[in-house]
Parts: sequence; C-alpha cells; structure tokens
Amino acid sequence: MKNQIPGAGPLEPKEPCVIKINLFEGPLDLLLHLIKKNEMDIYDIKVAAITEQYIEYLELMKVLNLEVAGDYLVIAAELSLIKSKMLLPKPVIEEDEDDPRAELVKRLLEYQVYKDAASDLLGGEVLGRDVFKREPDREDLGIEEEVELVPVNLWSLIEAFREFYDRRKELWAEDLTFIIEEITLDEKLEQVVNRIRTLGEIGFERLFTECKSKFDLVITFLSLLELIRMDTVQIVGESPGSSMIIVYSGDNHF
Amino acid sequence: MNQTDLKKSIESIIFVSGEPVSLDKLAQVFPDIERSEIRNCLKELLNEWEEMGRGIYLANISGGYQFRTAPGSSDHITNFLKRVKKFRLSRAALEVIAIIAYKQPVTRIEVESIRGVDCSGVINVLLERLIIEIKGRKEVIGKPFLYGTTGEFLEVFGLKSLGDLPTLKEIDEISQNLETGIPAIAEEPVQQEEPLP
Amino acid sequence: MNQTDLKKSIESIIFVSGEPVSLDKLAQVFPDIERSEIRNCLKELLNEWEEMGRGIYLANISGGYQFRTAPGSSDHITNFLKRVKKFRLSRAALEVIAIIAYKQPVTRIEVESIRGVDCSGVINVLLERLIIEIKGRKEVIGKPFLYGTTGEFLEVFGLKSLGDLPTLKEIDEISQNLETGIPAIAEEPVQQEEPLP
Repeated sequence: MKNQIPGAGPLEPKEPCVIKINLFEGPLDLLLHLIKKNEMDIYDIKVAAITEQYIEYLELMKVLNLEVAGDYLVIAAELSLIKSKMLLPKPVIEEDEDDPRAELVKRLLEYQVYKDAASDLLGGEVLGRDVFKREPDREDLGIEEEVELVPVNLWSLIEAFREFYDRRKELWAEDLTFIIEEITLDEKLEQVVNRIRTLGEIGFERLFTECKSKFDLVITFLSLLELIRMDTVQIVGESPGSSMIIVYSGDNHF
Repeated sequence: MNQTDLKKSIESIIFVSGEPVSLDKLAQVFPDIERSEIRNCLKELLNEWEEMGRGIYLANISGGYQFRTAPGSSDHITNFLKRVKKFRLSRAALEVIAIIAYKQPVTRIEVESIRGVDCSGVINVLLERLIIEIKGRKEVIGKPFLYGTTGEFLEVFGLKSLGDLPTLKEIDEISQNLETGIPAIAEEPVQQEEPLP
Repeated sequence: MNQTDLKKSIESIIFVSGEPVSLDKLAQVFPDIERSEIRNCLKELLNEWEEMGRGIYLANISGGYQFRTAPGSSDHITNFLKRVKKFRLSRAALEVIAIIAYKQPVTRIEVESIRGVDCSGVINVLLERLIIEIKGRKEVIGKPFLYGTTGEFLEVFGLKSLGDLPTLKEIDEISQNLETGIPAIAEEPVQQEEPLP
C-alpha cells in the first residue's frame, strides 16, 4: 500500500488505505480457516492454540492496515472466555458438564452449512455467468411514453427513501443538523401537500432535494407517508427499482 | 473450436444481442477464426433454422443476423403483449383511476369536470382492462353510469400494504440504520460493480 | 389451432417476452385451449429444445419459461458484450443470500448471528439489486424487517422455485454429532498443546 508512483503526491488523507479482507468473510470464517489449517477436529478445538493464532491474525490485520471490524473482537473475547473456563480446575467432574466450546462449535457448524450452501448456489447455471437471457426490445414490448404502473408498496417506498438518503447524505452537512427546527409535522404536511398539488406530480427524490437537514428530510418523508395514508397522494413507479413518482390525487373524499 | 461449437456460440451471441449482428462484429469476437468460416456457419444456420420451422428463426436483416418470431403467431403475440402492457397505463389513465378511486361511485361527467377534458376513451380502456367497473346508475336525469374500482385495481396498486404505516419511532430507526448501514469497506465491495444483467 | 401451431406460438411468445412466462399467462393468451394441453406443449418444448442442442434452449425458471443461451458459450458472449467475465456477487453476498433463501422470512439480526459479522451493507446491496426484498415485519420488540428472496433470485440462480434449492445439511444431524462428538472437558490437556506452526 505504500507503493506510490514516483512523483505522485502522497495519498490523500481522505482515502485511508483500508483493504478488504478477501480471504475471510468474517470472524467465523477465519476460525474455520484456522481449525482447518491446524487439522483440528471441529468437535475438539484446541482453544488455547486457536485463540493465540486468531489474535495473531488480528494483529497482522492491524499491521497491514486492514480494517478489523468489531465483530472480530467479539469473537476474540468469546474465545478468551472459553479458554479461561477450560483452564478452571474442576473440583467435581460431572458427567453432564457442558463443554464451554459447545456453543461456539454449534455456531461454526451452522455457519459452515450456509457457507456450503452459498457455494452450492453457484453450482448451477448462473444467469450472467453461464447463461444469458435476451434483453427484450423495449419497442417490441410497446413500452413507449407510457408509465408502467407497478405495485408500489410501503416497503419499496422506504427502500427508495433509504437509497436516496444513502446517496445524498453528504449534502446534508453535519453542521446543519443542529439548527433548531421549529416546524411541526402539520406545518410540513401543509407545505408538502401544497407543493405537490401545485405541480400535480413530483419525482420522489425531487421532493427531498430542498431539505436542508436530516430533521427536515425525515419530517418530509413522514409527511409523505401521512399523505399516502390520507389518500391525498399516490406513489407510482415506472419499473421495480426505478425512481418513483408522487401523484396528487385530491383531498376530496367520499 | 469445432464447427458445431462455433455455430452454437454464434447462435448464443445473436440471441443475446437482440439487434442484428453483423459478420464484422462476429469476426471480432472470434479473432482466431477465418472470416469465410464464420460466413459459412451463418449460411448453414440460416438454412437450419428455416428447416426447423420453429416459433423463432434466424433472419438476415439489414446487413446483420437476428432471431425473430416466425410469421403466423403475430395475433397471439399481440394478445400476449397487450396483457403484459396491462399494467402500463398512460398518465391520463392514471389520473382517471385516481379520481374514480377516491370519489367512487362517480359518473363520467364528474370525472371530466375534475380533469377538464373528455375521458370517455380512457374510461373504456380502463373498463376493458378490468381496473374499473360499472357499479350502477346515478338517479339523476339521463341516469348515467356510476364507476368504481375493482379488485384488480387493488392488486395493481398494492393498496393493502399502504395501511401499515410505520410510526415516527420506526422512521427514526430507519434513519439510524442509514447511518450504521453504510457498508464497511472490509465487508462488501459489490456496489462498485455493474448491475446484474 | 393444431398442436404444432400452438407450440410455435408459445415459442414466439416466450421469445418476445425475455422474462420468464408463466403457464397462467399463456393460458390467458389462449383462452380457448385447455390448460393441460398448454402444459403438455411446454413439456414437449422443454424436451425438444434440450435434444436440439442449439445455442439457445428453453428453461423452466422462476415459475415460468424462458429462452436462455446454452451453457458453454459464456466466454464468447461476454467477449461480445464487451464485459469482463465475472460473477458480480461477492462471497459475503452469496452467504447472505444463502442464509436468507433457506431461512426466509428472516431478520438482519438472525443473518448476522449466523455469519458472526455485520451484514447491513450486503443486505442493502441485495435489496437494491432486487435479489431480496422486505417481506414484512417480525412481531417482536423493535419490529425488525423480515427479508426473503425474489423471483429475480430464482432467475439468477436458475431455480424453478424455492423448492428447487439444494437440500441443506440438517442442523439436527449436526447437533447429534455434537453431543456424541465432543470429548469431556477433562480430556483436553490445554497446557500440552502442540506448538504453533
């Protein structure tokens, strides 16, 4: 990671050299790897040795500037606990005494089942890898200047909101979030409904582009949910996953 | 690669493309194979597909090769496409649906007075597509039909689930998830890759 | 319409669609034809296309029928599509998909407890790609979302239905092994462990 093109400036401090751990998909994966590497019986893990090696790996990851997620540390703590339990002298040997390793072994085995299942999924003919479908001509299907209505349920609405938030969150600068917002949900609702009524319809994302803070964003979204509940607006999507449109449907009810 | 495999690959490529694929293009994909051999394969393929007489065939169109549906099924294809298009409604249709949904039972005149334009065409289409139905007649002069929405309408719009609104607290939770949910670099590099086909 | 024509029409329709076409959909297109006859045609078509061994074949996928390229030409196809040949799901994503596929409906926490690692990033990506979807909420404290797989998932992995998933090794079986397989604690001489490699 320290390799730099001669003459090039130092790495931007904003781009920390954190490298994805390609080999291990998580702490359980690392543990399984170590057990296999040491040719241990999964039912008879030598906890002390494994713990030591596990922690060595974490140290190595730190040295290599790899991100060590908290989840790795949780398992490290668990291993240490099991190790200490096993070192405790047993005054009375009870036959039914639980092996302190049992829980971990059970988890490892369950994880192994799904790890195998993941590989099995790739055993078939995977679309886009082994087989391909024909991308239908949009013209063939007569999709032209027509809005395709797909059932837009609440979950997809929330998903759309989350995606949008993820993409645009840098726009809501941190220092804006402490501005005290005095607007209430009712006032916001009024603003939102006026805006949609005037325009007739508005793109889902456009509704939020003028939000100046996270609070504003959330309260705008809540207003939208309320308007849907009141049947004042409807959400339609052009296709699953594409942007949604908020359509004003009127405030008259029968 | 033997000729059988080459022909299969050519078929696959033409199929995936959708658009007509030219000999030039194929020659690029198979740089180790003589152009004349590819041309020969294409000639044989054209014959083979014609002889097979299936619902699709290989056509030599505007300087390229393309799979097309065989003539003779066009009515059924149109019928099928009409059904696929069932859920693709125009903006005008949407407006009419919305008005009928919220004001039902409602007459055509009432719908038109809200939209300010003639809606008879749209209403007929919606009736045909079973999104609205005649609910009865209004007891006024002329006894106009009253329209309302159908079960099909509910299905298309997924309306049932909209009643299940999350609470303020849940929205807060979602926002929190947004912050914690940013994929850690160590976890997942998928985002930068192309979408699945 | 005789059976040959019906089969041709069905082929044409499936070809035009691109997406898997269900028996229900076909039955709508051919209202005068017995469902069983359509089913029969589809069965024959599946066999015929397999026997023909062309560059494309008919597949029974995700509750429908779809033309796909035959396996074996994928290198040339990716070359043609000017795409780098790679399957764009990470191992982490595959693991999450597997857990969700087998345990659905399942919460994020449940997925994470199996993998031992935060999965929110992966889950978001899979939601975005429509491979999984939110199925509802679990009726426990916090009402977490329940995730499940989509039709897109079946399509990507070439599965007819969820019943078509490879069988999973039984956890019960493992637990049994666990009980008999773990030696008593006293048997582990921790101090005398072999040296590290």
